[in-house]
Amino acid sequence: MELAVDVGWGTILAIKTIVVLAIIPLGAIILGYTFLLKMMAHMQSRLGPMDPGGFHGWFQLFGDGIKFIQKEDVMPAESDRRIFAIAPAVVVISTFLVFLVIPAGPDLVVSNLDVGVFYALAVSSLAVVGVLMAGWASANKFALLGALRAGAQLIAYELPLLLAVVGVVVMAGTMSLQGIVEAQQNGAIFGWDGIGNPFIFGQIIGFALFLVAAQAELTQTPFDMPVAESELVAGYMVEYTGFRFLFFFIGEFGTAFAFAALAATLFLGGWAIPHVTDPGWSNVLGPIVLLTKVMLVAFLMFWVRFTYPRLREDQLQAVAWKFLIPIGLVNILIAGALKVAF
Amino acid sequence: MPKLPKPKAPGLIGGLGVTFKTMLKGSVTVQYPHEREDPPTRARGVIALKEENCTVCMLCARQCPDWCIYIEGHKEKRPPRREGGRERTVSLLDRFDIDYALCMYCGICVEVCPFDALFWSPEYEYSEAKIADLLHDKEKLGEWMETVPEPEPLEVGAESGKK
Amino acid sequence: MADDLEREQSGAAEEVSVEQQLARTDEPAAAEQARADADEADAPPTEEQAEGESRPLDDTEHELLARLERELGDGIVESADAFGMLVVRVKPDAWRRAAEVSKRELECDYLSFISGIDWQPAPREGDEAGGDTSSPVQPTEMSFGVGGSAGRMQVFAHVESTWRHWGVTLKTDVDERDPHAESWVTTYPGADWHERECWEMFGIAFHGHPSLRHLYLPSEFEGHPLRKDYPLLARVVKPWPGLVDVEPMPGEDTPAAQNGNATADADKGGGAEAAQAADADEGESS
Amino acid sequence: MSADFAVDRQAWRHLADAQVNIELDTGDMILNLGPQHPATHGTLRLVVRLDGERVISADPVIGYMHRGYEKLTEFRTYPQITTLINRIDWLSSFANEVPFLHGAEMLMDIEAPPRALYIRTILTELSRIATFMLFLGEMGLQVGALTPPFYGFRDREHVLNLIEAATGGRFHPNFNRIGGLKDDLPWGWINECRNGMKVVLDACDTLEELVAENEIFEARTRSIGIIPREVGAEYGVSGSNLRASGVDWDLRRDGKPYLVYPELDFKVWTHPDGDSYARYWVRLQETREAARMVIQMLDRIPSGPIMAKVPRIIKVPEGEVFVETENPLGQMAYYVISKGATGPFRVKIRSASFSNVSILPWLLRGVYVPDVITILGSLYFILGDIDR
Repeated sequence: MELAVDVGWGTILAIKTIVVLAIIPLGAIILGYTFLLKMMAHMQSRLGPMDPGGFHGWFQLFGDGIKFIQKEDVMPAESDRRIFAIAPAVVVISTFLVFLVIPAGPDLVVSNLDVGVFYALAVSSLAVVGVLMAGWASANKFALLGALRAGAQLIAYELPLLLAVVGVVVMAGTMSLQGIVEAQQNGAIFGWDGIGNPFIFGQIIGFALFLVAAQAELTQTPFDMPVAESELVAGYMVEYTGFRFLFFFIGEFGTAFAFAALAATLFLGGWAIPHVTDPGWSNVLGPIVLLTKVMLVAFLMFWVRFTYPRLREDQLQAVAWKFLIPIGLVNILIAGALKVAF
Repeated sequence: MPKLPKPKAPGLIGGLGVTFKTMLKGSVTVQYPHEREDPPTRARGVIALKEENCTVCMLCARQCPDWCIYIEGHKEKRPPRREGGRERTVSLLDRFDIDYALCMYCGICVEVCPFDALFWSPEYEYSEAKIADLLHDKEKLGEWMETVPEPEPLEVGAESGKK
Repeated sequence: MADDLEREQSGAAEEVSVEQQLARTDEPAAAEQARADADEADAPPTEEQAEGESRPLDDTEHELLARLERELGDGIVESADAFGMLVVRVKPDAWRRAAEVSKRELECDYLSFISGIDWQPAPREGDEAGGDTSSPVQPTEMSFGVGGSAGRMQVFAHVESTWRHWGVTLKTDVDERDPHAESWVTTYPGADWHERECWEMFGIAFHGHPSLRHLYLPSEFEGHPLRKDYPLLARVVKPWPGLVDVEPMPGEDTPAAQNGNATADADKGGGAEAAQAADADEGESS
Repeated sequence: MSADFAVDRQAWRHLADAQVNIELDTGDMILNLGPQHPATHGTLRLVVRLDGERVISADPVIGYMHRGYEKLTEFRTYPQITTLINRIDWLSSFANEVPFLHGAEMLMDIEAPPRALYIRTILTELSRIATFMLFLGEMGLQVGALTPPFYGFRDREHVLNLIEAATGGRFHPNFNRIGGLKDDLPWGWINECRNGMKVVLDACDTLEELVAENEIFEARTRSIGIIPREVGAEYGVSGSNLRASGVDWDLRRDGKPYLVYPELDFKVWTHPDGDSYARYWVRLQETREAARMVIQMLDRIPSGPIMAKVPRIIKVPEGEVFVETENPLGQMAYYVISKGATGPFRVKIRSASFSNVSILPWLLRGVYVPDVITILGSLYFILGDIDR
């Protein structure tokens, strides 16, 4: 990628890390504000925040962030101090790492790994470790119960997530995310290549499976047993206050942003617009297109979150093992058959 | 068992439909400091005292279940109404406090007052920083008198009998 | 204890005079009703027929009574009707059997409640301590309700049938010195909490109850609050705002009718009477 | 859910005492749900012994809200007591006063005029609708759905505004007097009430679609917390909880006639299963039935006086009376013993939630922790009702 000015390798890396570090809290705030505050409010025939920041309360989450930062972060007496302190960092790091591979434009990707998808899913399961550390270290019965539930759930839903993605990889023929985006851009549906071949058509089951599994990874309703406020008050986050709780909040919505971006890239064609191929334009339009697709996917996820009650622990596991995984396998079978036929 | 519902999408999709429809419909929030929802005329917001009617008969203080009305009065001589008549002794209020921290707005005092000195007013914005300020004295209760609305007409078929 | 008794006697005497005084001065509507009370209060209801509400039993009550008598025989001491509901008093030793009978014979599968009654009138401490006469004046001699009672304390329960749609109230006596009754937990498991509450509030122990422990009150609470001799402390702590301390006019010592201390010793009823007095005062002077 | 755990008597006896003095068994964990806990409607404390996620024994500790009503009634006159007892079940406060005043009127053999009886019944049914609207939304929250409570509260506002317009108070109307009502309805209240009822009926359809027909809700509530008929009756469970177990018993139709219920035709809804879903379903149908009853009454309300001839100082003649009514939470009854004074000698207040909750130790054995919350939600008790 030639830049107008000749810039050393180090500076490019610095710019990339700063961009990724900025995206996570910004993405969390955008998702949190539009969906958790405004959309949920209107779905419940309320208005949501109106006063902070004047127009429709846009400053609400920034204000929350500042509030959390200046709050005293308390450590319970019998808690295991070091693990208690590191746990939120582990949860948030897994979100940062996922963004390294998500492309926002032909050149706008931190590192275009050939095994991008494999890497993204491997890294996203790091959060389980962070959650277990948080639950164990807070020395609180509710937190322990929440953490154990979270551990069981996240592991149970890794598998359907992988199976959903395998279908896409089979159709795209490559594991690198750029490759998948190109495959969708210049693919054709039975010859007609008006809008390329976004894998959502071929892989509608895969898309649904991915969304359900992502919902469970994020511990959102109907799978939010670990953070069930009516029983365990706040699950593994119960003892966290101040800055550390802010980490968990950013982690939660950052991961939601990451999974939405992953789903957009894998199923809706990522940053690509069907017939715009020259790199200049794509680099500019890419992020905007990706953002709209992310908002679309996030809308679906949060819409489900605000409507459904929550499944009980054993029903949750039953859905994963007995229902999602067989469907995932069948989906790969169909993807393979389609691949061979066309 | 329950009646067969008309064929509809399975519950899960139906639920999504409900939330989506509500999202499009407007919200019902009244943004309090800017917009204000005025209570019905009969709302029991605060008790107003008409001092001239009060004859310090202590009935309200005695009937109040929460013991939150404190009254002190004294007696005075008044010139007789018709000349040559006996001098009148009239009892006047020195102190008439209602402690709204204790009051449970049951309305027994307003009802039991034989001289209609106490009225209900729908006013509700008198919250205080200190709980001690909730003890409204005679003047404050007098101020509430203007906010007392006219009793509204009764429903058709109601016998507008005793008051 | 002694001074309570004699204060009661004097209190009673003085009460009656107030009653008469009340009967005379009330305006017509309340007067004949007060006079009716006065007569009734004067003639203490005899043991069997508390006149006024011993209505004849209607057919369902006869049916219930017949079944009970067939089973309990002499266990039943007395039965009466209270506004369409049968009240049966059984001997203390037949109390558990009464439960089994009502569950089997009367098909009353639904337990409404079990509680206690303390018939002793509460000592009136209102007169001298701070003059709080806001609480209603109860007659001071001990009288028993429907179905009578052998002593001061009683346990009463109400059971109903969910498909026959009838119910019966069962009462039994509890002697004051060692208050106890048999527990119903074996026939009605729901009685567990009711009996714990009754034990806590009245001090009536229930033999056969799995775990008689405090239900509402903290475990280190002593005393039985619902007994009549247990004072209501909230009313002792705060002076009564209704207490009138309007000093009489300087240099004029008007008789008790002046609304100052006349109201102090009259009862709640007196409050309205004070209003009339005030009217009268107002009327005749204006 | 067969309880394959034997309830060990030892645990039962120690558990409820405030100082839990048994040493911690290795296997079990004692969890304190409450007294401050989002799922318990107020200050109920549930001492739960867990083995992993399953409950071995649960023992409710109550009394945090005990105000000693039965002691207070001995020191108050009848008008003061009416303002007191509508704070027992504060959600349907008007319905609390009805049995007490009906009892006092029977003792004084005063008959409230027909218009007053009609308005009393309308306000009782309105308070029933208000209580059930809250429950229909709240039950969604117990199983995790965030949106239904807002629908429940939003549509309940219409009913509370109606009550406030007529009586002056949203929660504590204080509108009931011995012998009738304090005042008549304001102008235009009747058709205001009619479109209020339309709103209630649509709200019931929305909530049914959003919650009752939701497969996840059914998965979480079907066959959870089953109360068989006999056990329910033995424990004194009443109202919708018992009707959800198939007992066709409604005091408005079967008990002694009170207010204008004999003149109304309404259906008593029952459900054979007796599980949490059945309790939700029965209350949903009863809300609709109550709205239809109010519409019936609005068409037939007679004109006339609002208050019977009652002396200024109310002295209830000597006697005993037991009056029970069908309150939204169940059977509410007062056993009033009067000795001819301006206040009663003793009042036994039989409140519905007290017995409804006393079945919890039996019901919660061998149940998962999340189901404990569902069962607590479906029993629908009010703490003031339990603790009096």
